[in-house]
Amino acid sequence: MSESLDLRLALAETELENPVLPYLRQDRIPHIWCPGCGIGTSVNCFCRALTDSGLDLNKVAIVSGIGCTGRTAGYLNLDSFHTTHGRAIPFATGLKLGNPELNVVVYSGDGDLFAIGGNHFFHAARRNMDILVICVNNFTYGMTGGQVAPTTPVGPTQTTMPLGNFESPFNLPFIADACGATYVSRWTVYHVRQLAKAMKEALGKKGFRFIEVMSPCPTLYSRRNRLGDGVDQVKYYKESSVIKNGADTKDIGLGFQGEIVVGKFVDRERPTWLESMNDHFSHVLGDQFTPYGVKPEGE
Amino acid sequence: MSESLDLRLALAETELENPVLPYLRQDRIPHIWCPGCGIGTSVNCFCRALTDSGLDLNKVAIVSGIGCTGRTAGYLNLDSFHTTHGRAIPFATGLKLGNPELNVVVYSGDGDLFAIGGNHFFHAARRNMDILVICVNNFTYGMTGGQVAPTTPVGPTQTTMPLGNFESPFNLPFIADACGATYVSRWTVYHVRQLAKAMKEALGKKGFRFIEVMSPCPTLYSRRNRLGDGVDQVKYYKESSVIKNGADTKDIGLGFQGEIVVGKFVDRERPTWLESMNDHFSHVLGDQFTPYGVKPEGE
Amino acid sequence: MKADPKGVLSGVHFIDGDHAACEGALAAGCRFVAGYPITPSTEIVERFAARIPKVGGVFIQMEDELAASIAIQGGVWAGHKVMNVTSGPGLSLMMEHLGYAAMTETPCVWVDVQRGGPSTGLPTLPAQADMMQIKWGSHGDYEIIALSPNSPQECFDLMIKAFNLSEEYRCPVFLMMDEVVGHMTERVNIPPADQIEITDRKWTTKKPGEYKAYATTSEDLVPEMVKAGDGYRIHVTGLTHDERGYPAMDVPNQAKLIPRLLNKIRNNTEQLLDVRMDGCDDADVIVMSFGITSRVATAAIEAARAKGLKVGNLRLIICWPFPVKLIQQLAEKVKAFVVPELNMGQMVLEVRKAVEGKVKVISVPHPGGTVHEPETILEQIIEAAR
Amino acid sequence: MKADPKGVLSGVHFIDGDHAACEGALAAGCRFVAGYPITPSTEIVERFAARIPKVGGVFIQMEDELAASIAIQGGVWAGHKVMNVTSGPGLSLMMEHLGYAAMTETPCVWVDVQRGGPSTGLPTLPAQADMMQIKWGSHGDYEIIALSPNSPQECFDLMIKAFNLSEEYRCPVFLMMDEVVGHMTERVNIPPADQIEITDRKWTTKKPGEYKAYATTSEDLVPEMVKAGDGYRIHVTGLTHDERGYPAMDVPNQAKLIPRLLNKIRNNTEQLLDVRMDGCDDADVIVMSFGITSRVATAAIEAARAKGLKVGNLRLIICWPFPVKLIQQLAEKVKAFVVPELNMGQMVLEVRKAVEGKVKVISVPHPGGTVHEPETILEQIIEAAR
Amino acid sequence: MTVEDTARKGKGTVFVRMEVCKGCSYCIDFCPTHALDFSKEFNQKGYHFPELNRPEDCTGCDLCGLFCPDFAIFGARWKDLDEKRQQAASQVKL
Amino acid sequence: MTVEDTARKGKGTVFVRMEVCKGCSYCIDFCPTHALDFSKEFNQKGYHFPELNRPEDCTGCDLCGLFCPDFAIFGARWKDLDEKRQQAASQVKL
Amino acid sequence: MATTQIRVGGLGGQGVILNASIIGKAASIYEGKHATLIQAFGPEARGSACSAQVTISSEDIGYPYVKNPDVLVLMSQDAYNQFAPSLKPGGLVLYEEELVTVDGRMPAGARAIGIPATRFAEELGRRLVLNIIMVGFFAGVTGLLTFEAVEKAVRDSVPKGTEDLNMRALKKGYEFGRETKLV
Amino acid sequence: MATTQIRVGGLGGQGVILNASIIGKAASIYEGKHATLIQAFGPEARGSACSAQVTISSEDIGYPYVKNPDVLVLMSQDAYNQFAPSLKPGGLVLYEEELVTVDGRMPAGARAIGIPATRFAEELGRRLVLNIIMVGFFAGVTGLLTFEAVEKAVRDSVPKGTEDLNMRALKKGYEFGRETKLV
Ligand SMILES: Cc1ncc(C[n+]2csc(CCOP(=O)(O)OP(=O)(O)O)c2C)c(N)n1
Ligand SMILES: Cc1ncc(C[n+]2csc(CCOP(=O)(O)OP(=O)(O)O)c2C)c(N)n1
Ligand code: SF4
Ligand code: SF4
Ligand code: SF4
Ligand code: SF4
Ligand code: SF4
Ligand code: SF4
Ligand SMILES: [Mg+2]
Ligand SMILES: [Mg+2]
Repeated sequence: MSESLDLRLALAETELENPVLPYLRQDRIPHIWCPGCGIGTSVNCFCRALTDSGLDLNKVAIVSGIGCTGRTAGYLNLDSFHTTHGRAIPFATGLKLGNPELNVVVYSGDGDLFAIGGNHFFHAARRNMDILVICVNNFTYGMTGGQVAPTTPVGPTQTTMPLGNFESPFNLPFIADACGATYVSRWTVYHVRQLAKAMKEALGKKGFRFIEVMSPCPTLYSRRNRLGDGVDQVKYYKESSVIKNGADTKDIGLGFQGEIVVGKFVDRERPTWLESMNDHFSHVLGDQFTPYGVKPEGE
Repeated sequence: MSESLDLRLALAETELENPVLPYLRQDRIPHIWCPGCGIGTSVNCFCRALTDSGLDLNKVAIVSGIGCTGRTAGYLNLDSFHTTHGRAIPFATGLKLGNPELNVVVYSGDGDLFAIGGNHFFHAARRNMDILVICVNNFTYGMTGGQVAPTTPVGPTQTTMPLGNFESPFNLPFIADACGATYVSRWTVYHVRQLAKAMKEALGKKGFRFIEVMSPCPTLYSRRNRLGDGVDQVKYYKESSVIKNGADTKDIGLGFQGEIVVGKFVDRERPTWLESMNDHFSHVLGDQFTPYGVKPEGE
Repeated sequence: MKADPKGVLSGVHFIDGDHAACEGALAAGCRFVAGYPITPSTEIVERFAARIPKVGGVFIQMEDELAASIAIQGGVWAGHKVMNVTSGPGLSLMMEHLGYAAMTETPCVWVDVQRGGPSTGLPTLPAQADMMQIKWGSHGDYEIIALSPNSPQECFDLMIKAFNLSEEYRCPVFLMMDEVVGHMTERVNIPPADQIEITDRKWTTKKPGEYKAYATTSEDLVPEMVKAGDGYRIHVTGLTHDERGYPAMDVPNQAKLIPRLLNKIRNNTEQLLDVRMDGCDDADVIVMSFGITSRVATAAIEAARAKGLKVGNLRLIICWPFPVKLIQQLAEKVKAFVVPELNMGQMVLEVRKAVEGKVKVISVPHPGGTVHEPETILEQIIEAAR
Repeated sequence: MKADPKGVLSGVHFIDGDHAACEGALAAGCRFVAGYPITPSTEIVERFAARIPKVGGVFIQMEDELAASIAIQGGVWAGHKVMNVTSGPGLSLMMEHLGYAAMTETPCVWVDVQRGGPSTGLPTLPAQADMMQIKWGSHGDYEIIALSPNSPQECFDLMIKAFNLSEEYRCPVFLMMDEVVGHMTERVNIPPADQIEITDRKWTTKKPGEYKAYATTSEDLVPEMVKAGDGYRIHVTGLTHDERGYPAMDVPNQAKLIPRLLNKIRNNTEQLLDVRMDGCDDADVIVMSFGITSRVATAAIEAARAKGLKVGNLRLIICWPFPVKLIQQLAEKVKAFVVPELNMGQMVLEVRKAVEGKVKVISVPHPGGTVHEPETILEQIIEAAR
Repeated sequence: MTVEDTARKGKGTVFVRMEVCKGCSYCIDFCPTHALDFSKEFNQKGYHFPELNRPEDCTGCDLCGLFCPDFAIFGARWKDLDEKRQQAASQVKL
Repeated sequence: MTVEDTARKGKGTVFVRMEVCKGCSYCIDFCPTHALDFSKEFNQKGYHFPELNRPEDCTGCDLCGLFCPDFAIFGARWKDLDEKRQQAASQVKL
Repeated sequence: MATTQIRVGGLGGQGVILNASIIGKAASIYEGKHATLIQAFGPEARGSACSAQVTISSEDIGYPYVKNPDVLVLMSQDAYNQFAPSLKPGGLVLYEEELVTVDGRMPAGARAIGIPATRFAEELGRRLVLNIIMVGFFAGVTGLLTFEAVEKAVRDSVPKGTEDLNMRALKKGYEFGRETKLV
Repeated sequence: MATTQIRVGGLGGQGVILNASIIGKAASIYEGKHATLIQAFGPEARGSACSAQVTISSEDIGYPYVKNPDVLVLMSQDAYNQFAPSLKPGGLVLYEEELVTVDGRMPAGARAIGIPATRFAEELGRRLVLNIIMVGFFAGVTGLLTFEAVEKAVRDSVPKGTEDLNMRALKKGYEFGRETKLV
């Protein structure tokens, strides 16, 4: 083989490989998401965050529930768990406590995390379980065909709110904050660079961390409500977003096509559940207790 | 029968009847609660509130989950439902939506309402479901023998926290407030008059209303933590309580034997779920829609 | 009692089984549904949500299946007819409240549009593998009734029957659909309201002082009912209870209550017989099937008959209680039973138990995801006829 | 492999079944439990919470049973041996995750301390009425293994066996206790760690590139396992999946996966035979029982033998898979089976299916709340011997 | 026990169903005038129950009644009792 | 397609896997220099895909890549490509 | 028993089911025949293969599956690749010209007729009406259903406010079909 | 087979189970006999009737239920009312004097011996040691268990820090029992 052919091949490999591909299970791409669905964009950002985080990818695990977003676990080339609807957080809790060395990320949808899974979110946040929760909020149940979600703003039509939603939604960052999360931010898929940065930052922190990612579901939310395609939603995100780092989470609830406050809202330190356990047991039991999941020094 | 005997009997009846007895299923008294358990005191207050409310008792229904507090439904002489562990609120939701004429009260324990039942609480509050939720918070799972609850402060020993609890508890009024409850107050069983008044007030309001009642569990909480009997806990309540009506719910979390902020914290107006539905459908459908659960005028 | 015309969409429609099921519920008088979406059942509640504002009633999407399955029971005690709609994973979450409904004798209809399992399995593809789950999935001993439609028209018809039975027996009644029937579209005839027979709740005529919530007689094991708000001050509990409905956690009360809950249905197995039989009288082989599989079985049976085999077609409309006596009678006459089902062998176990080894029982299992090939069933018929 | 001495509380103890079960789990290597309290099982997790800080491991009380039953599965994929402890109402809430464990082949032990049901029932009193629930309670087709101890000593011994079997078969294994056994106190002998045989996880020896998470051979239907963090980048899903563990929602994959999940256990029914037999060889009547009822049955059998009747005593240690062949063999020799159980007739249905009408099968049901009177069983033995 | 059985020393009095009392001492400790003490005897369940040892101090405020978790005691004002008595008497007359 | 196939008109270029593109137009609408347009043709799935119609405007900033939900496009700077190329070449030489 | 079996195939989002449903409804409600429609979702809910089977018969329909259709209506290459081999010998393939390329995998004697339905739809202003154009095309070519029946079925089935657009799409397809047939 | 069957009865919260458990443990662990303890919770978890059954035997214990106990240890009137009739003829009733009033419902030949255990407990400063006093009383009266065995069993069973108090309670009961016996 001539040197120049070798060179060409090497180049072809380097150049043609999309930098995110190594983070994906390539044998499973193309993915199932609809044209213009924002979930893929968020995954894109997450892959960049993984690169930038410098983490050992063998020690990063991803856990999803069920839903369109829930399929993320299946596409990422990490130890990945596609659990049951709403139960990603307790599974992640078991995974993390089972092996505290792992960096455990929950990646799931708004319905999964806040409807059926809401209680687990609240309790994991209360306990300050050491996991990062990324919620792709498309304001609907994508996978099952566009039913009302606990995030759907008042107004838009959903199949189970056929005349338009009249139920008040949760303000997710506020809820996370109220339950004691150590890190809370919100971005939209328009904010690709900020989102990637936030994900990187959150990956590097400890405790219960939460990122809300606003994302279009053209198929079941925007088109159905005459808001156009995915790209139109992202344009709306662009136009209507205001970055307010440190904003009071109480004030940043989302209306239908209204102003969107994005930014980093909470960044605090609090001992994680496991740290509390280890501290407490060490305190009570002294030498009789060997801290759990802590590598002996020097190892 | 002589008139004087008649008179004596009439008097005997009037005088000897504890004024709360008509509110109770007397054939089920004595109840199962332990000596010095505060649940009975709270029920006492609730009965006075019923009297004072002037409500038609045939239209008041009570729903409990499972637990020592959950037994309340079985003692009150109302339409009463003892459901499953954690599910009093969704049952109450069905009952209320099924017959909006009913005044539906959920009476249950902290574990029932905030551990297994947490999600229902959050969502019912978000929806502003028109029910009153009374939580007897004894900081433990009484019925099952004193396990850690999501309300247990850091410090005290519980059977599943045998070396003392190291997990952060919820601040219940804050959670209720954050989810949008229209009325939020906290009292202890020391504050019998205020509690009865709060219950009466809450019975008269609309929307998702929440009252936290701090109550001793001598058998499994106070004695086990060397805090004495029920009466000793109530004395502590007396000594450590400060009434701060309108306090910011964020600031009133409870520590172990620390200061207790009591009072009425939230009293706001928000359309209930059913009001929103009726308004919305009337708006969209006009005459084609007959408001649901609203008595036609003049009836 | 006749159906309330408000809920009856009389006329001829080209709709799928899910939509027809919803119309059946509306015709049966269902005016309160608390739901949670899950493929392939969601269309039922979606249609309900769209129809109910003008019919008069409420739909609420709850936060999960646990909430939905108990909220409806609140609706019942408020006086409504209600239903519960789900598929496998959701059904697995409802098992505690199935037991609660059975224990408290709360009439309600449960719709399971079956998909491939176990676990998340095959969300968009058919199965019939929850047949045992509904019978045994809640802890303790209890009884239910289950019906299985094989067309959109039957989704409508049997839904009404399900509601009626739930009132008659005060127990959870299941409409066991499957993804194919749920998504199969055919003509559905909805008759005028005055041609639809509806069973009213078994309201008591007793006064508050006289009425005991769970009192029954030896002839009629189903207690009379009241609703909240009517002055009866009832108590309802999932604990073992006495005639008044009060907790009574002792062996005598348990020994009185549990057998009654079972016998009110078991004693009526004959009344609850609902099967379709064709050519069973002189058959050598009987194919027993239910739901969508019965339409596949029919194709196989026709093919077998074309080959000159004497094959009977037995279709279960009511699957639970299982028609033990009928099967035993047939077992006296035939050589074999062939039982195709979209599971690894569930209802066939009942056949086996009933025939007690007297004749061959051939299971034609299928893991789900699609229906059988008629040929597969045919082969087993031929085998059975040997 | 021998037990890790850290978890083995060798010595003689006077403890109840709940406590003994906990010690069994610790001896078996269980170091992670996520629990939720429920009578009469709570003592197991309470003891675990008290013991684990010094043994090394974690106990966490979750917010509910749903969380507990999936958190433990996270623990498994992190490399732990885990268990799940509950009673009827909690078990009913765990049905979805039972299916998930079966589908993902997550080895784990489920302890059900049975109490009176259905619904809230009799929280503090015994029953054996969840036997069918564990077999059928999750949607779709799946298989489990179940063991039933009748003393605190067996709670210890069979707990270890349960853990070992769950690793061998990679499936949920149930320890079916009941309130009496759970709260019965007797002497329990805990041997030294080096006398306790432990089955290690079926760790793969393959490299990341070569390893396929769900690949099996025709001889061995149980795939090898890895854990998160070891560089294999596995994917685990409750959807129908292929050998790599990737979602593969089509009929061929379903048709490959589901039968394997069933057959890895069904094909080993003989290996999984674990019964105690006494006097069955020349018996006229065999009393089949399990759990606490076996101790009552023994009293009845002794009384019957005292009357000169030839009665065999057959006790199931492993209840699922049910020993069909053994029953069939016995059915060739005896006149009748008598099956007392603390339910309205559950395992007796399996006996009935197995004997295919060849001999009498007499059910001795009991609604629960206490155990049978030995006399009640005796009467049926006498009846059977006629 | 009726009104007549109690000497009128204070503004009010208490009525105790001693057999359902569980001896928690709420009534005793939170009576604003400290009018109650524990009995020396046990009731059938083995508990000491409250006795109005200083009837002159009892105001009939019924705080004891509100506190009692077992619905075993309640207080009343003589004034109110008299009123009720008259009402009752008048009803009997009707 | 390799570096050589693309004429160097701007500071960077893009690489498109047209067959996985779903035509959402994110890349086109959010390219800061508006360097991309939709193709006239359809791909196999029936979507129009992006083409670098104004290569002189492409800065290689890879915003298109970050936006693309289908991992179908990415941008790169010539500078970086050259560097990589040299690295690759040197590795090949080793 | 006169029975026609039809399979409609395409991608999720193209309106495959609606297309089949209109055909079935026209036959069942407006032509008095028996019709059964079976949906086959792809393994995934979103964006992947999707097909529907319609049986139209003068008699009751038992087994509702279509194995060897008389007519295929195809809107994606995948669908063509998958279903063309199952076509009944001598059957008919109706396909979207720009999305499907026909090849030799059809059985002997099969006829294949294409239509540039996507272009038509884009000309009409909404890509989404592709499926209605295909309905019209089907009716036009096969003559199995009268235009009136199909028209009513379309009107019943499309969202309020879009009737006109859809009628135009239907006509466009129908006329193209009629012409093709006349060729 | 030498078998003694004992039933301990009282109210929830009185330490009925612990009492029985200490008896069983002393027999099983420290006297080398077989012992089985069965708990019977009342229907309600809290505050209601509660009892335990202990079988002590020289051989393996199969059926573990106690129908007609040889000895009753009773701490509430309810328990007495419920269990006294089941006592084996000639059996022994040990009861808390202030909580239980014995009457004619005992079988023929039964002996009943009371102890003012509540007063003793109150004198010792903790009402809760009532049950330990009853253990001592049982051992003292029956002589079934040596004091040493019971002592060890109590030490094993009570919370750390309360050993002394409990030993005093045990002794108090034991001595009262010995004396009574001697009477
Ligand atoms: C127990 C259970 N209930 C319901 C479902 C059906 N289901 C699947 S995904 C989903 C909602 C998904 O919504 P969301 O989490 O917002 O994800 P998205 O699809 O919008 O990304 C539902 C209800 C299920 N799979 N399991
Ligand atoms: C599904 C289910 N899980 C667990 C239980 C057991 N259980 C009964 S009550 C209870 C906790 C009660 O605590 P709380 O609500 O605080 O009431 P309390 O007894 O303290 O008044 C638990 C865990 C149950 N009955 N059902
Ligand atoms: S349905 Fe919505 S959320 Fe799901 S893949 Fe399509 S666009 Fe995305
Ligand atoms: S256990 Fe605690 S909460 Fe329950 S009745 Fe007793 S004192 Fe009250
Ligand atoms: S009525 Fe008032 S003053 Fe009298 S005893 Fe009761 S609390 Fe004391
Ligand atoms: S408050 Fe009630 S229970 Fe407590 S001592 Fe007084 S009367 Fe007795
Ligand atoms: S690399 Fe940047 S400039 Fe070039 S096409 Fe992409 S977004 Fe536009
Ligand atoms: S962003 Fe990706 S999928 Fe969308 S048009 Fe551009 S290349 Fe295609
Ligand atoms: Mg969503
Ligand atoms: Mg509590």
